[in-house]
Amino acid sequence: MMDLLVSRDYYVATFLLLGIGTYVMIASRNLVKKVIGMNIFQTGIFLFFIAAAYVEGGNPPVLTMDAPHVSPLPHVLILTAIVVGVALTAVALGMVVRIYAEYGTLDEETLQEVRGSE
Amino acid sequence: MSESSPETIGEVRNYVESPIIMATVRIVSPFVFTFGLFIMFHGADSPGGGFQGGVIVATVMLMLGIAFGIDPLREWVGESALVAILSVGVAAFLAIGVGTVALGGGFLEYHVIETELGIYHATKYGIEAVELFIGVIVASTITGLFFAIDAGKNDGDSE
Amino acid sequence: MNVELPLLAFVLGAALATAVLRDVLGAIIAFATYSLGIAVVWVVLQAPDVGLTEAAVGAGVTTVLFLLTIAKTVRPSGERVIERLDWPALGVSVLLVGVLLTTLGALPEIGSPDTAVLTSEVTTYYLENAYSEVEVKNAVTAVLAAYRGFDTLGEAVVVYSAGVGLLVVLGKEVFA
Amino acid sequence: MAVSDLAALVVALPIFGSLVAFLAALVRSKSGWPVAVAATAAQLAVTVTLAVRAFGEGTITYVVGGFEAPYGIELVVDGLTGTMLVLIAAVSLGVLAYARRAGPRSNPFYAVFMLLVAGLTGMSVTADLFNMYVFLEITGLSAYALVASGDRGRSAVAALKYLLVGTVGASLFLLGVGYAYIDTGTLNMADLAVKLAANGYTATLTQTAFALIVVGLFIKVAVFPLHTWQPDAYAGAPDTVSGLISALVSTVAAYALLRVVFTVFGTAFLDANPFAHALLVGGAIISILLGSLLAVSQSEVKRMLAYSSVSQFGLIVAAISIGNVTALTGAAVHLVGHAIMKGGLFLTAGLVATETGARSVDEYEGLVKRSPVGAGVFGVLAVAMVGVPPTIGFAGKWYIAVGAAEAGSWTLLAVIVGSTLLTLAYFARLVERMFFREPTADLEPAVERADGALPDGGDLGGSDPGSASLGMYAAVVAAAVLAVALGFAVFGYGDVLQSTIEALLS
Repeated sequence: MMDLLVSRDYYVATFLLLGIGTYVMIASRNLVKKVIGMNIFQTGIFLFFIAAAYVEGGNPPVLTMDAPHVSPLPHVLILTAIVVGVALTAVALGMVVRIYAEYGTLDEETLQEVRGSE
Repeated sequence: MSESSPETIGEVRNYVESPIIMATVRIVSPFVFTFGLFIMFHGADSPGGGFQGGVIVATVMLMLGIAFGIDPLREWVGESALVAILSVGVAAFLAIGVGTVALGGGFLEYHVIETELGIYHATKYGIEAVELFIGVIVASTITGLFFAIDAGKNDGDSE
Repeated sequence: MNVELPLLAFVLGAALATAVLRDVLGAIIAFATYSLGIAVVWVVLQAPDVGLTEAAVGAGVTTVLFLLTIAKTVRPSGERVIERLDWPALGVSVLLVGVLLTTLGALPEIGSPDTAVLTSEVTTYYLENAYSEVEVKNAVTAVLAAYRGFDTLGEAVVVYSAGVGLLVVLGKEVFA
Repeated sequence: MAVSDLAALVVALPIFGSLVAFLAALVRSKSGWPVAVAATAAQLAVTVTLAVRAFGEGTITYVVGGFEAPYGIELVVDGLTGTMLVLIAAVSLGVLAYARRAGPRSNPFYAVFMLLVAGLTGMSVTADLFNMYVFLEITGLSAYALVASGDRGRSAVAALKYLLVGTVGASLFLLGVGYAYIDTGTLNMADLAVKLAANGYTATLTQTAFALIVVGLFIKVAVFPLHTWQPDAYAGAPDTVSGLISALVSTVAAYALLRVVFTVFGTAFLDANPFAHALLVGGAIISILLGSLLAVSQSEVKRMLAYSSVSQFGLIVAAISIGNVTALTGAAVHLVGHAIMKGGLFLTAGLVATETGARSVDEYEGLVKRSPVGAGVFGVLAVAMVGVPPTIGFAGKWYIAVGAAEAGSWTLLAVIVGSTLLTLAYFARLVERMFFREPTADLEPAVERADGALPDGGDLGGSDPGSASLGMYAAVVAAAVLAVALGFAVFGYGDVLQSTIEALLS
């Protein structure tokens, strides 16, 4: 059991990060914190891919370095995914700024009360 | 078209003028800018690339914004210029793809540039061009994101 | 690899801090710390390209965007430092982690050279042909700009759509 | 240039249109509309060319960059893809006709509009799982921004919720792709199918990949109980945007589900894993029943239409779970039919609100007197949605029901037939009010610029409030005509689609 956890520690960390991200997204009443939670959730998945590319004693996939190389493909995928993540964060924060301009609060429960009287 | 004015009504000013920060930024930014360009072009043979380089270039803009205030910086850059730079960056990337089709190859098939136009190492140049365009797209977008979020929501009075 | 367990503990601790800190500025700082930790993880896992990006984006751009946002809005001042525990949310996340952990045994050991990812023809093809076919020595760049150039076009469009999308959200025509 | 190059150019074209619309703001404000129309018209021509070719000469496969299949990104255009491509371009053109007057009008709005077209098109043509994720996110980002283009705070709140939930969906999809990748080392769909089969269908990694991808796409399709973002987003968006995204976004996500389930995993996987089959059947039945029940209980027309979509996509998932030629033909027909009917209904709801200010079910009383065209079109589309022959709504349900009978899925058959009655329940309520009651409430037309239909600071472009343009009428009437006319064309379509579906199932 312990062996399983240690030999796959990055995967365990992935799952825990997904759990923490989910928790922050659901439990936080503040909208900015929800967006932070979304970021943690996504980085959890990045870890999953990058860990899968790793080989013990390997070098980065630069061909001037000695073999063995880690797999380049997951790195490429995650570079794209990181970009997607920052794009989503920017748009989400734009929405947060607008919600604040409209309602004067970023607290989920206060927001519901304000909107209830709309 | 919107017009930005430094005295936007009801906006909180966070900017505090500091000679030390201004001097530091003045000295540091050319170096960081060069480093950004270096990273942008250096992706072919070692870690780095357009995206990372573009972010670093955008950081220069951010430092300037912190040191000299975002509103003067925005006027210096020109908000329309960012729109133009961003669009041209994406269009140039598309143009490579469409260009290789026009030369009789497939979409983004750099190889045909070599066979059709006789430019050696066309694939490598194609990749470097793509990295440069990504850098341009990223740097202009991120600068624009800073400007837009800093300006906040338009109240419709600038139309 | 003696660094990996303490490093992971550090990263998870920073992530937990964003969850429990009630102060939003505190949570943002914890998140920036978390991003730096993750960037180190990428370097440890021999992914310097990703590490460089994470450091520039996660700890840099994202953090600044968060800070700009709270400067534009409010920073809720609470009497409490720590968030109250939300039991239903905890239940959902524990369930998610629990379900995912059941797949752990089926996942290959990390770093083992005979996983499907490392032995697949796709990985070996890239490593063997990147230089001869596309003339760049960094295989990541080769895959990014050549073999999966269409993804990268999509990535550029994602950045562009963030820019235009934000303008639509804020009701502007240019970045002002 | 070969015709096959169009498979890549069909994605590039709307991106280019988006750039031009964005740049045009520098020359003249609010000049995006004509650019978007020109780009979408060109897109329609290209997609029709591709579809004709795919139906006539068979599937087009294309690898971007001139590489070979599992190393480069492969694009595939078969009959089903062709159908989706034409549908996306045609619906976008119709919505643009409506948007001329209804707005929003800013250039970035049209730039994002075209990006949505590009994202949906990319999701349809790609044959690579990670590439599908990229286009899924382009689609998502543009849809979130479009929902937030409404002027009121409600739009922004709905959009943020949509963004958070949608991102979780896309991320679960990505995690599923990760499991499939760790299992096989490849991302190409056809290559994955071969390697997953070789690993055996009951491997834990394969099962996890399936579950995560399906649940991720369920969120995007808005299958109950993962639909929570959808009613808020559809009701909170400007009318133009509700029409566009209700017609296309979930539709293409459902197409992606169909594509991944059959191209990557295949019927043999579903046969070997009762849990996978149960996931699809369960999602379908719960969506059909609870979506309808929630639709009946809504007081706002746009929310009612939104819950109706939850129920209708339940039917599509049901067809996927049945997985025979007849049912999948039904899925394709119903995807097209639902897009036209539901997009038309949302646009009609917007038209009615512009003319009369009516937005709630009660305010629709006696609508036929105040907005005869609105009431008439709404009536026709509602009848089509219920599934009265000879409309396309009937054809889709008929194929799916026959497919269920062929497969001996009697429970599903009962639910599908029952869904017709449930659909009748929520539409009859409205139709009865529109045609057989006297108007009670006095409403001012479009008084409060409801739902940000005019987010450009109240500039109405010289027209008086409360008037709908010719383009708005044309768009909704065209939807009603198509909903009936396609009902006649559908059986011929079913025949030409057969070879595609058989190839998909083999």
